[in-house]
Amino acid sequence: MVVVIILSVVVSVALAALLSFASVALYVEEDPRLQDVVDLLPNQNCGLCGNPGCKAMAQAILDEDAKLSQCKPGTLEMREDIRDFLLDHPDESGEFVKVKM
Amino acid sequence: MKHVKIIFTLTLIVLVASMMIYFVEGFTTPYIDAYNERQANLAKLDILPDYDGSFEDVSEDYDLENSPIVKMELAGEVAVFYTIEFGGYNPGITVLVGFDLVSNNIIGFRVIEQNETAGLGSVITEEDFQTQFDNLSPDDIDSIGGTTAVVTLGGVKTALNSVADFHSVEFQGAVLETPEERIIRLKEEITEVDATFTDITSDYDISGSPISKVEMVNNGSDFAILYTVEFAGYRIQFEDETRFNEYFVSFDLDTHDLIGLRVDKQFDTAGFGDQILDPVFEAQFDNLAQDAIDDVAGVTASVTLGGLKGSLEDVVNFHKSEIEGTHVETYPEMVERYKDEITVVDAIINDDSANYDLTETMVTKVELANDGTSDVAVIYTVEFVGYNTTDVVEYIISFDLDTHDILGFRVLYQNETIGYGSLIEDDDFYIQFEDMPQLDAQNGDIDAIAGTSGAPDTTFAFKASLYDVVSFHQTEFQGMIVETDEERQSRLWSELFPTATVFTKVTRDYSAHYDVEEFYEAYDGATYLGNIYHVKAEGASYSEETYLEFFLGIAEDNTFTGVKMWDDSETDGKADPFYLVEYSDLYLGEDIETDYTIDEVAGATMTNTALQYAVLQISIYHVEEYLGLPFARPANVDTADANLLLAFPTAVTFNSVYLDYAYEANIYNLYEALDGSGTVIGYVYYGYANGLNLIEFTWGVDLSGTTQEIYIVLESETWELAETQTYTTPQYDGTAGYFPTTTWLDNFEGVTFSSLLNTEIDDIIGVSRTTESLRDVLEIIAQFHSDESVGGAG
Amino acid sequence: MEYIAIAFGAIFVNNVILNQFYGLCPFLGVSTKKSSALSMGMAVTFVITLSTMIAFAIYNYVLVPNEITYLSTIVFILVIASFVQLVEMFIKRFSASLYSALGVYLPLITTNCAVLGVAIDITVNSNKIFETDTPTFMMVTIYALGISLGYALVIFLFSAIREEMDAYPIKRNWKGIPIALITAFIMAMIFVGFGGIV
Amino acid sequence: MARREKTLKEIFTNGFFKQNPTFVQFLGMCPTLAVTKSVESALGMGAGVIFVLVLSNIAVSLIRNYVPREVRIPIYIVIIAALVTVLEMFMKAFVPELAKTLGTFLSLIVVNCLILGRAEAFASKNGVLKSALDGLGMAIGFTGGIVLIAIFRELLGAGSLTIWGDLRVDLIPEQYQISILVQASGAFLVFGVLVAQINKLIFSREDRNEVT
Repeated sequence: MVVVIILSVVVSVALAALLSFASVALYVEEDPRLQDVVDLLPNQNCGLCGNPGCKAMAQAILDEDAKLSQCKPGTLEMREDIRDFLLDHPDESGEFVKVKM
Repeated sequence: MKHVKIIFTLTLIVLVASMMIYFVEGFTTPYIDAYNERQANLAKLDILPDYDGSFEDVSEDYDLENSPIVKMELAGEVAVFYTIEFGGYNPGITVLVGFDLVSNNIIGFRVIEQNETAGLGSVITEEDFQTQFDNLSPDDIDSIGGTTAVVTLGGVKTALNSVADFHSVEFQGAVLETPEERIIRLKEEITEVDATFTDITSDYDISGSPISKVEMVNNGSDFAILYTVEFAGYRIQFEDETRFNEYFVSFDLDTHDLIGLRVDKQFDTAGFGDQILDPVFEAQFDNLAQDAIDDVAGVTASVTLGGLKGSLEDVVNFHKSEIEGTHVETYPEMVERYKDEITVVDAIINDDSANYDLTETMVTKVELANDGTSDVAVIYTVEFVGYNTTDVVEYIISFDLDTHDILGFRVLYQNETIGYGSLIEDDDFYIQFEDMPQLDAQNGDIDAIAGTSGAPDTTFAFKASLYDVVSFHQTEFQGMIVETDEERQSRLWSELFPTATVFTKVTRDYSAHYDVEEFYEAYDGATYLGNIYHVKAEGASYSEETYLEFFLGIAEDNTFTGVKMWDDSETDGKADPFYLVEYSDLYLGEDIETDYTIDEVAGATMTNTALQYAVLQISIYHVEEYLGLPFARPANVDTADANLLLAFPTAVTFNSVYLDYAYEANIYNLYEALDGSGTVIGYVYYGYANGLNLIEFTWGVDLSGTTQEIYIVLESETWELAETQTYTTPQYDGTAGYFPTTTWLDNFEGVTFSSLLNTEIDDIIGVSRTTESLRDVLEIIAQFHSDESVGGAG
Repeated sequence: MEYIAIAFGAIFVNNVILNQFYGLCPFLGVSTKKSSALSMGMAVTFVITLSTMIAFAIYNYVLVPNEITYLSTIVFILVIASFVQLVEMFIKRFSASLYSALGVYLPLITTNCAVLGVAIDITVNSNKIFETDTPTFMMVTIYALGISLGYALVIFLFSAIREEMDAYPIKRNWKGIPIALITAFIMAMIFVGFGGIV
Repeated sequence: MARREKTLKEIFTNGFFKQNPTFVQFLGMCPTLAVTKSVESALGMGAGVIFVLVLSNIAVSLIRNYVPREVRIPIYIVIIAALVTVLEMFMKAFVPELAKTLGTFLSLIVVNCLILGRAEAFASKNGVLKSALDGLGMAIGFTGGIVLIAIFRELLGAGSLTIWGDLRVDLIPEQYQISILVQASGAFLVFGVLVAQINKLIFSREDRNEVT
């Protein structure tokens, strides 16, 4: 009983600490909109869109080399949401992303 | 600050999860353990259904080192369970055996794992084999049976015996005889109780003999000699070392006969080689005369028995020369004695090999035997390789110089399998060679070594060497010119086409025929004379593949110019008549397309029909393939109206109409069936099939194509024999009756030809040669009926 | 010698995809292009090998001594998930090129059954694979390497075939996943052929 | 332009056909191909997934607001893993035979893309009731999918249908069974063919919709 507690605490603290510090120490600035697009995507990382995971798909959308319909699990509403989001959020230089449905 | 939040949430979640798992684990473990334990004790509970206590593993408390036991469990005070592992025909048998602690009897035998041969050794897993162990007393373990797999059974017995011994020592406090006590007991049994044994091996030179120890036996005075002897059994190579069987044998110092023999160690296959441990077998050696060793018997493992006898004979020779002081004949003396025996007593032998070219022959030495006045006989020393390809067999054989027949035969050295090929070195084998006619030796008409099928390889090689020696003798001493193969072939070809000067091979220009090895066109200068076919066709015997090889001449006008036999593998003597010139002349001038039957030739009917059938196939091939013409059909074969009536009961008269239709090999004749007023109401086929033997039948069919009856005119199938024979399995179970009254034939009565062609009548297991061939022919006929639209059918 | 047998067995005989059915989701998804398949293969090899080592260490030195092997699933997956995330951050931070080639696939791998499957096989069901209950560290790593090489090999071959197939007209309802599955069926049958060798 | 909120019924039935995890979203394919040798093991796996998916969706949606982004995935996975381990233990205790047939796939539910997928895509964004319904819908859709495959594989491959333990009906005699379907490689074939036919259904319905 005690061993279980010790083990779980030790492991989780260690990992949590590692992850949180890493997220700071290894912070890399990236397109602020990327995380929002990722949140809009289904996040199942199924890879059926041909990109390795939803984050890669989001990046591809931002780089305009992916069609939203490539995301199989994605629904019509999701595609509309992403398009609406990108229509009102230009990048720093004011450029808008041409979204391909 | 964010870090703390992250660490806190993750740790909290992980903690909650782990605790949840911990409690659930605590709750479910007892159930899981109970299930696993029930699974493990399934076999034990099967033996002790009403025992509900626990099983305690006590393997550590006992020394299981040199016993097949791998696990030992106590079931309270009721029983003890041994898990044992041993080898049967294949290694890796695991068995659970239970002993009752009260009666100390075996109460159960369950096979956990085995990979014996399916159907043979695997029978030990079956219910009725295992029930014989319920409440079996350890003493009659040797009496268990229920399987023909002797080797597996032997393995089970040895394993159970050692477990029983272990059980009796551990639970019944029995004191087992230690190995040392056993050896002394064995020695005393074949000498005298409380005799003293003094080792005198160092006084003798035991090298080269199978003896490993010599002991003087004394009971007040030296009265016997005890030898410890080793010999190679069936198998000497084991995983890491070679092991020899070992036995003690004692000789009485006055009579010098054997007092007794006891086997100490043996490693041969359980159930075979280990029969030499049987006291009944050992009793044969009590007070046995030295030269009576040969007729000891009672062990089926001939290799082990042969090894024991061979070593015993060496011991006797050693005893004779070392103890009795009598002179034992040395090898050179034996050779001299043999040479005298097969020529003239104390003949003068001089080696004449130098003036002969021995390179091409198996003869290694030629010696002339002189009776003082003139050379009387010639002795050949011959070597051939028999079954044991790593060694040779050397023998001497003598020819009388006047009659040129064989005077005698002796084996100088052989290392064939004991009990089989080794029987060539046997006095009763030598007798047949006294005054044997030369031709018998050349043709190999001698009785085989070790019985008809005892040592086929050695016999075959021996006959070949005899043929070689006789032809050598004929050329060197009888001046006969022995024809070489090339000479014989050109002689036979010139007999077929006397005026032919040139033969050109043309086999490749035509599509091949299964039986034709090669075939040539014979020309006299530029004029074409005819063809010579070198044929190798299937022989007559049905037990195994035999062949007939001959040259067939067909002249330009499609007539035979003769059949010249070249070689055959028929049973001895069956094909000899066909080599004679008068047989070949029977074919001379016959038109190859007419129907001809050469009547029986000196009792070789089967070979005769096979040969004729082969010649017929070549004639067809010659006409259809070589000449490209349709082959003339043989004449119809008629049969009595009675047979036709039995096939078509409602008909009255029949007349043959076969000539109006194409020729089909399997159909002898086709008749129209007419009713009283002469109108055609159906047809009857009279045909044959080659089942086990020739089957001839009549088969009626009406205009609508539905069959009437099938009547077997001639047959000699042996379905009764098929029920009991063993060489082809599976046997026939007899359910469909016997041929020709078998119910199987009803499949062909009252059914339409078209239905016969669509459905596959299945064979009957065990007699499929008959059913398969007959069904195929009947289907050919049904097909023929529609193809030829016999009577407008199809 | 025994190592070669383990490696060969892991790559060909009980191939992780075609025979044990681990890691199919990304297998069908990512294998449209040879380049992505290769990167996925490399990423998987990297992750499986390292995570198996960690899992083996934890199992034998922490879980078994304290008889809490029932925690193995949860601990393994926790470690694998965080390890993958960490590696992803690490690569993204230090080499953009490697990240674009390899790192992007890492989040995908956390949900890949193969990683956890292998981890569980070499610890809880180790007697099934190695005939001994206590495989040595070396055997485990060789097995993990073999499994991941098997994964990489199959996914690369598969992507090569699929790329080839795109050039041919395929009925609409067969395009994409169905035809991929049929290709996998044929590959699986071919791999069965390796069965008798080890 | 707020779209009208999905009705509860819609969420629930979403997983059956429109978004069926097995045939449309292609999630959880690892167990799909492995346990569909017999209907019994497919049902067992389905029940396991229902139990885990519903509870995990509920748990995830409960704590969705307190979970910091950096450790989001590990936390979700820990919850799922805990649920699966609990399920495993219950199964080993009370239905040992089924546990044996499912083997490692029982513990592989943890990494089943479906569960983590729904957790991230839906549960982490919606309320408890909706998540539970979505989880249940998806799980039932998934079970339906694998049972359908299992029916084909077992019927054609082994000529029988085992619903539970000895509740088994033998339909096709020995020599007409296509034994490859029951083997590992057969799974790909059956799954591929079924997906193709379902696509045909979907496309034909879509064509009809466009036409009308």
